[in-house]
Amino acid sequence: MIKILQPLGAIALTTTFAACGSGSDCTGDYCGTIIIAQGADAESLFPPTMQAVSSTAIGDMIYLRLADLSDDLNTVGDGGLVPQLASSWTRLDESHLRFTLDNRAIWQDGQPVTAADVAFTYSVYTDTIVAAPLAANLDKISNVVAIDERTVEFEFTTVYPEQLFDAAYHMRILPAHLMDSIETTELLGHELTRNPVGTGPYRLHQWLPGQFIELHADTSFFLGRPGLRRIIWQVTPDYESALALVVSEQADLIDNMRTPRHIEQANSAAQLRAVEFASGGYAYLQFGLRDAEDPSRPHALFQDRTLRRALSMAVDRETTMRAVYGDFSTIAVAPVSPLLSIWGPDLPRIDYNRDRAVELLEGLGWRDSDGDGVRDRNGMPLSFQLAYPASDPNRTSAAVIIQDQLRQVGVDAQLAGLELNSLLATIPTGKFDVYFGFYGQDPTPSSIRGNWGTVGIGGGNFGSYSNPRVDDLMDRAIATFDPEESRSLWYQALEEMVADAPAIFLYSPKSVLAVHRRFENVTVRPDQWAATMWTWQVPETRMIDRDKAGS
Amino acid sequence: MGRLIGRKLFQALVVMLLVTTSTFFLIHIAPGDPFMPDLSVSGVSAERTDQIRRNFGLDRPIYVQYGAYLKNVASGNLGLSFRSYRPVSEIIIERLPNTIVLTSLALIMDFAIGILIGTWQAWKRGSAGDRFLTVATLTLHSTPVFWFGFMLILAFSVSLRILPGSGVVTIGIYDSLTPLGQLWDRIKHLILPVSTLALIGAGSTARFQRAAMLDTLSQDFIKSARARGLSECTVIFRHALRNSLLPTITLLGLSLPVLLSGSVLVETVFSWPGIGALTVDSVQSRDYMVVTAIGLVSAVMVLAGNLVADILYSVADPRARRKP
Amino acid sequence: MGDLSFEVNEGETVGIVGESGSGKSVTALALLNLISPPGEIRAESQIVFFGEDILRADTKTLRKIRGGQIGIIFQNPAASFNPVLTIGSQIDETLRAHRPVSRNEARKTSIDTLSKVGLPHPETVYSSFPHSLSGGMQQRAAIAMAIVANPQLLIADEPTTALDVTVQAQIIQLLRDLTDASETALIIISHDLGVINQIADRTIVLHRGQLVEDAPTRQLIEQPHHPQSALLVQAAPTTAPKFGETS
Amino acid sequence: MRSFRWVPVTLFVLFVVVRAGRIGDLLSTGTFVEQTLVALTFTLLAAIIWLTITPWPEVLSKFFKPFDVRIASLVLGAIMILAVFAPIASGHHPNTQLDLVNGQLLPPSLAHPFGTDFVSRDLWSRVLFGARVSLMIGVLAVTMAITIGTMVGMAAGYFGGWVELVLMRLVDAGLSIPRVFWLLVIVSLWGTTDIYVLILIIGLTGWFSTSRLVRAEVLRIREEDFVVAARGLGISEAGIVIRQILPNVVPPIIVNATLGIGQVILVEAGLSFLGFGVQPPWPSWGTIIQDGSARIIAAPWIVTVPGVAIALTVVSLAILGDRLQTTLNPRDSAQF
Repeated sequence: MIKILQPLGAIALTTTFAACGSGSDCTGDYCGTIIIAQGADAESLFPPTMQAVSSTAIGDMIYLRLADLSDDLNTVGDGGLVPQLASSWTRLDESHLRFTLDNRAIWQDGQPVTAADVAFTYSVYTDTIVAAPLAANLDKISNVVAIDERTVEFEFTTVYPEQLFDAAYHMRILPAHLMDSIETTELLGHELTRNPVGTGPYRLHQWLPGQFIELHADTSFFLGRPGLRRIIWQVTPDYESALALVVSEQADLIDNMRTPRHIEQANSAAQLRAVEFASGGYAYLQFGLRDAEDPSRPHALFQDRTLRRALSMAVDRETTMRAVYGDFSTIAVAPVSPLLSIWGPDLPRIDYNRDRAVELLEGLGWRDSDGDGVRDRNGMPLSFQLAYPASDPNRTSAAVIIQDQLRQVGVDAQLAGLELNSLLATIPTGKFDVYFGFYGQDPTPSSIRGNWGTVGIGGGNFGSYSNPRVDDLMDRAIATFDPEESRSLWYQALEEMVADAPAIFLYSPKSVLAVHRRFENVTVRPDQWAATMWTWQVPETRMIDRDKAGS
Repeated sequence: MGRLIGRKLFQALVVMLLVTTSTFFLIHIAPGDPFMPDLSVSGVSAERTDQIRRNFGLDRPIYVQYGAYLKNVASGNLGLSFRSYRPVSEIIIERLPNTIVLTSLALIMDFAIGILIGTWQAWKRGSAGDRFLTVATLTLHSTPVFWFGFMLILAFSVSLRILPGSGVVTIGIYDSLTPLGQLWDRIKHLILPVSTLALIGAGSTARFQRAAMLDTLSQDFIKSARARGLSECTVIFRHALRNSLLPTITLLGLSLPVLLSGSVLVETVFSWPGIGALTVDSVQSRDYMVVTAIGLVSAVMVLAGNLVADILYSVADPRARRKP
Repeated sequence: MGDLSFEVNEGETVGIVGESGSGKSVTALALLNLISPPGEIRAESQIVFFGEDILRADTKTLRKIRGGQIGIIFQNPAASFNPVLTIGSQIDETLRAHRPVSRNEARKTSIDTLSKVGLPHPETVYSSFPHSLSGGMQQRAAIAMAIVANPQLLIADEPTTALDVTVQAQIIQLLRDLTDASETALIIISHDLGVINQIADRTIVLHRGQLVEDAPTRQLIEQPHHPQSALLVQAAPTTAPKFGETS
Repeated sequence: MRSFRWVPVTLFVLFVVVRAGRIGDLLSTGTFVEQTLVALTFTLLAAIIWLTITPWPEVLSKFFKPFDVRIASLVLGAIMILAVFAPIASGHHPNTQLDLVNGQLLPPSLAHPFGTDFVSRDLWSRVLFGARVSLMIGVLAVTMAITIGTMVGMAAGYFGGWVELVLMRLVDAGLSIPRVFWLLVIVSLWGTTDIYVLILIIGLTGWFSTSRLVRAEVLRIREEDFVVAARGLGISEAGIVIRQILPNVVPPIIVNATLGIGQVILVEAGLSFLGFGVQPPWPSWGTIIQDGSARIIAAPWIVTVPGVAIALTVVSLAILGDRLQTTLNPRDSAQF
């Protein structure tokens, strides 16, 4: 018996030590490894179709824009942005901008970044088959021309103050030399969408779907050496397990902490600190104005403006918000987050008023004639599906609460909790009744146009809301150079839009992320918290196992 | 034996054809057009939509599509995913090893534990231990597998913090471990999901084995073996156990679909990136090309398992070898 | 089952006869302490074998006696063998359980024994599975297994009932030859006095679990004392040749 | 001794008298199926009362003799009664959000025996109403599965030939794909949230093994002497099926059904857990586990309680099924 046990003991010992020791240790200040715990996998790493924060944060590490926002988030004029792929830009006239590419910028396969790449990127973003959600923001660009190897010229159809922002910010530049020859329909599923070749500070090292995405730093990145050696997004089944990973130090960062309970849990772990930043988004219940089965027909219920208004009045945002977020949010009365310049307490709104909601419903002929608690009209019950991401505990809670509030006025909202990735696959096709969305806004009001204007249909305007007067007001607001006039036009547009109730606008939660204390130089940009993560660092003295691990 | 396998293979083929057919038509007769990615709202022109429909062969009559589908499947082409536009076979192959590792380890543990407990119970029939185990195995057999997984996570990952409750490897340090360390890391991640599946399964296996063993122990050749003065050990293990395993081998084939059903839930609970979790994902995002393929793959796995069980049976029982 | 008391001497062949349900088989099993629950043997009972009380023997002694000193042949030849093991391996294990022999020696002895019980091609039989043999061959193999360890006592529980008439005679002849050639005592159990008559020196008649008569076979057949014995004598086929007289 | 049996009856009658008004409510509201369930349970209660006031037939007292069978019946009876009287016993409506700001995720206390969930609903009430939903789905789906399975099995066993071949290969196909897979596909395709469709689908995917069992029984019974004799007497095949074979397959079917209810409860829980079963806000044991799974660290009791309820119910059903097997079919009692 003893003879058998000895080799076993040896194996056990080796295994134990093997688990602690590691092959080659990393030393120096650029070793840091950050593990980000996240409830969903990236859907694709193809920049034009990336939507979820899970994808864009990763995509922005790999792909660069021509220029990026600076910390003050100014989008107006030609001076607010900081160079990325473009080292400088000059204005030729009111409708022409010329960019000069940084001659140090190269693709991760060694090829130089050229003006042709930029022109190609524009053609992909505006291709209707690609159906890029941001395409609406590019509709005032009429042409992109490569002048020479390193110079590219943008031509605009109208004169407006955010030309530079639109030209430089929305598109992540794609490698024309690799993608040019690929049929557009195949591009969406191409190998390059999973093994991207970019220009950014990080390159994809490994992506195991459903498990993790690991990025490694490009030490020769032309804008400076990235501070972290590895960035790993770990996919967890739900928020709770993501939080558990961070609390138990198996992961380093979790974003989206919005409820007092989460923050309390994070604070209970000594190694974590919470970083609070302004919210760049708002939650809303979007009505699908097209039929969920056949999008060529209008929606049987929600084509009715008064019904939408009635439902808006039936939802008690204040209570919902307090129940879910405690003090960590503000009411969003219109599709405007506190980050935008036009945000203010006097934004147009539909107030909570249950009695008035009931009155409106009665007036429309919705009565509970069969005594089952649900209003009906001509034999059709006032019933619809409410799709929400089941992986988000906050929206789940809110959905259940709102369902109950609607039930109290005789409206039957059937909850459909979907996994985030499948939600992203179905919602953009317009196949839904009501969608519980959360939109992280660009820091400019013009993004409202892409989500609620007619130009956004097929892109970011999932519900197909369309009102020519609102479109016109928004266009004028974007075109004017006078800030006061712009603001007033926006208010007029919003007033009209909110009265139409294309959605029930709910609230803007504050954003908090918890991050391990060993990271230094932690800066967070509200529009995209991960935008400056490549400059974070772990000093050698504070490194833990996973910083040292590996090559 | 060759004929037996041939006949079983033929039966398996028929069953697979039926499975493919039923999933294909089930999905095609469903309301809406589940196979069609919806392009009409994306501002795509009607001609373009038609062209894409043609590319996917969706404009032809359903029986033509069915024929084409069968031909593709037979040649190993499972189509493109409508969600990621990648080849379905690629997506499945990426996930399959995880499920195979999980389920086969669970199967082995399930039967090892089940047979051990069942045999012991039959041997000590009527003892306090037997009575306790009868209740225990029945309880396991009646416990929802995903709930049991949660209880294990609560106990070992949340409270005791000794075993990981999700994933396949420790992300961040796995790559830098020695090969042995990597193995240990993988084992640590396997313990909870495998135990969940295996213990729930072992509940029924033990019950079955106990009955089979009692049945065997009441047979004459056991009396004969005792009358020949063989030791109790020889009687139980050489004579009774071996014979009682025959019906349990049949159970092996039958328990595979149950195990795969369980793995759908267990993979979801432990975020184990296998076929089961993929099923839930694909069904949720209505990626029916992937769903159909998973149906086919599970059927192949189950039928292969049945074939293995049949072969094992004929190895274990000399009487079965002669039968056509 | 009532009270029962009898003895068997070395080298003697004793027949136990009785109608169905009279307790013959139970007696056979009781002799090896193989009664399975819920049946039990009354506490004050004694079964003494060469001075050892089988009912009170410890497991080790009991195991030594079973198969080593007392061999048993069952009614249904198939029941003696485990269907999934070869004949040879089962005979080997019986021998090896009682004699310190090597694997090869065991094999040799087993094949010898198989040929001793009159099986043609003993090597083939050795490596066959039970189901591939005919009933008669199975019973011969079962006898081989029972005698392989040279027991002093052989119990044959209805060894011929499940067999064809022609095979029955051969098996009885085999048992006779075997007991004649050695000092082995034999208890043969049957419902058929004709069978007993062919082989037993002495016969015990059981009726409803009671011993009703114990007499030399000749005497029993010619002058049965108990009415039950008389009934059995009448029922026995008179045409059967009486081997005891002709040999 | 017999006088003691009056105690529960008296208590029950008193209970009915006191709560008469609310029971009236209970019977008038609710869906058709809920009313059916209530009616069924009342019948069962009446049967139990009748059995307590009359001397127990020997068969029954023998049936209930083993200790575990008594416990199982007691547990199951208690769960059924609580389910039927959930509106009275619960104290809260299962979907009422009691205090959204201060009442979320409260641990078990006197006011809330099982605590509250993430939108401050009383978990005790939800588990009771969940019992209704889970049991109802179990009973109805199994009834359906058993009916289809018996018909298919009888047809296969009776007609033989190609009918049998086709039906049995179909059954093979059904059994060779994990049931959860079928359920997920069908539920998602028809995008249903309706509980009756759910019952229908669970029933439609649950008959395969029953039909196998019934076919085997039919084949066995067909060869039995009394059937051969009946055939010899010139009784028509249809007559043989109805009068000779059908009554003989009933006992294994009853056993199958008892065990099947437990399995359906497990299947429903799994499906609801994956989000494809009973839809919120209605509670089933599976949906409560799903709700709790997202808050397993903060409020582990939410996951724990319904799981225990499921296990208790299914164990009790299994014990009763085993017992039925032994009583109805002593021949096969060694199996399972």
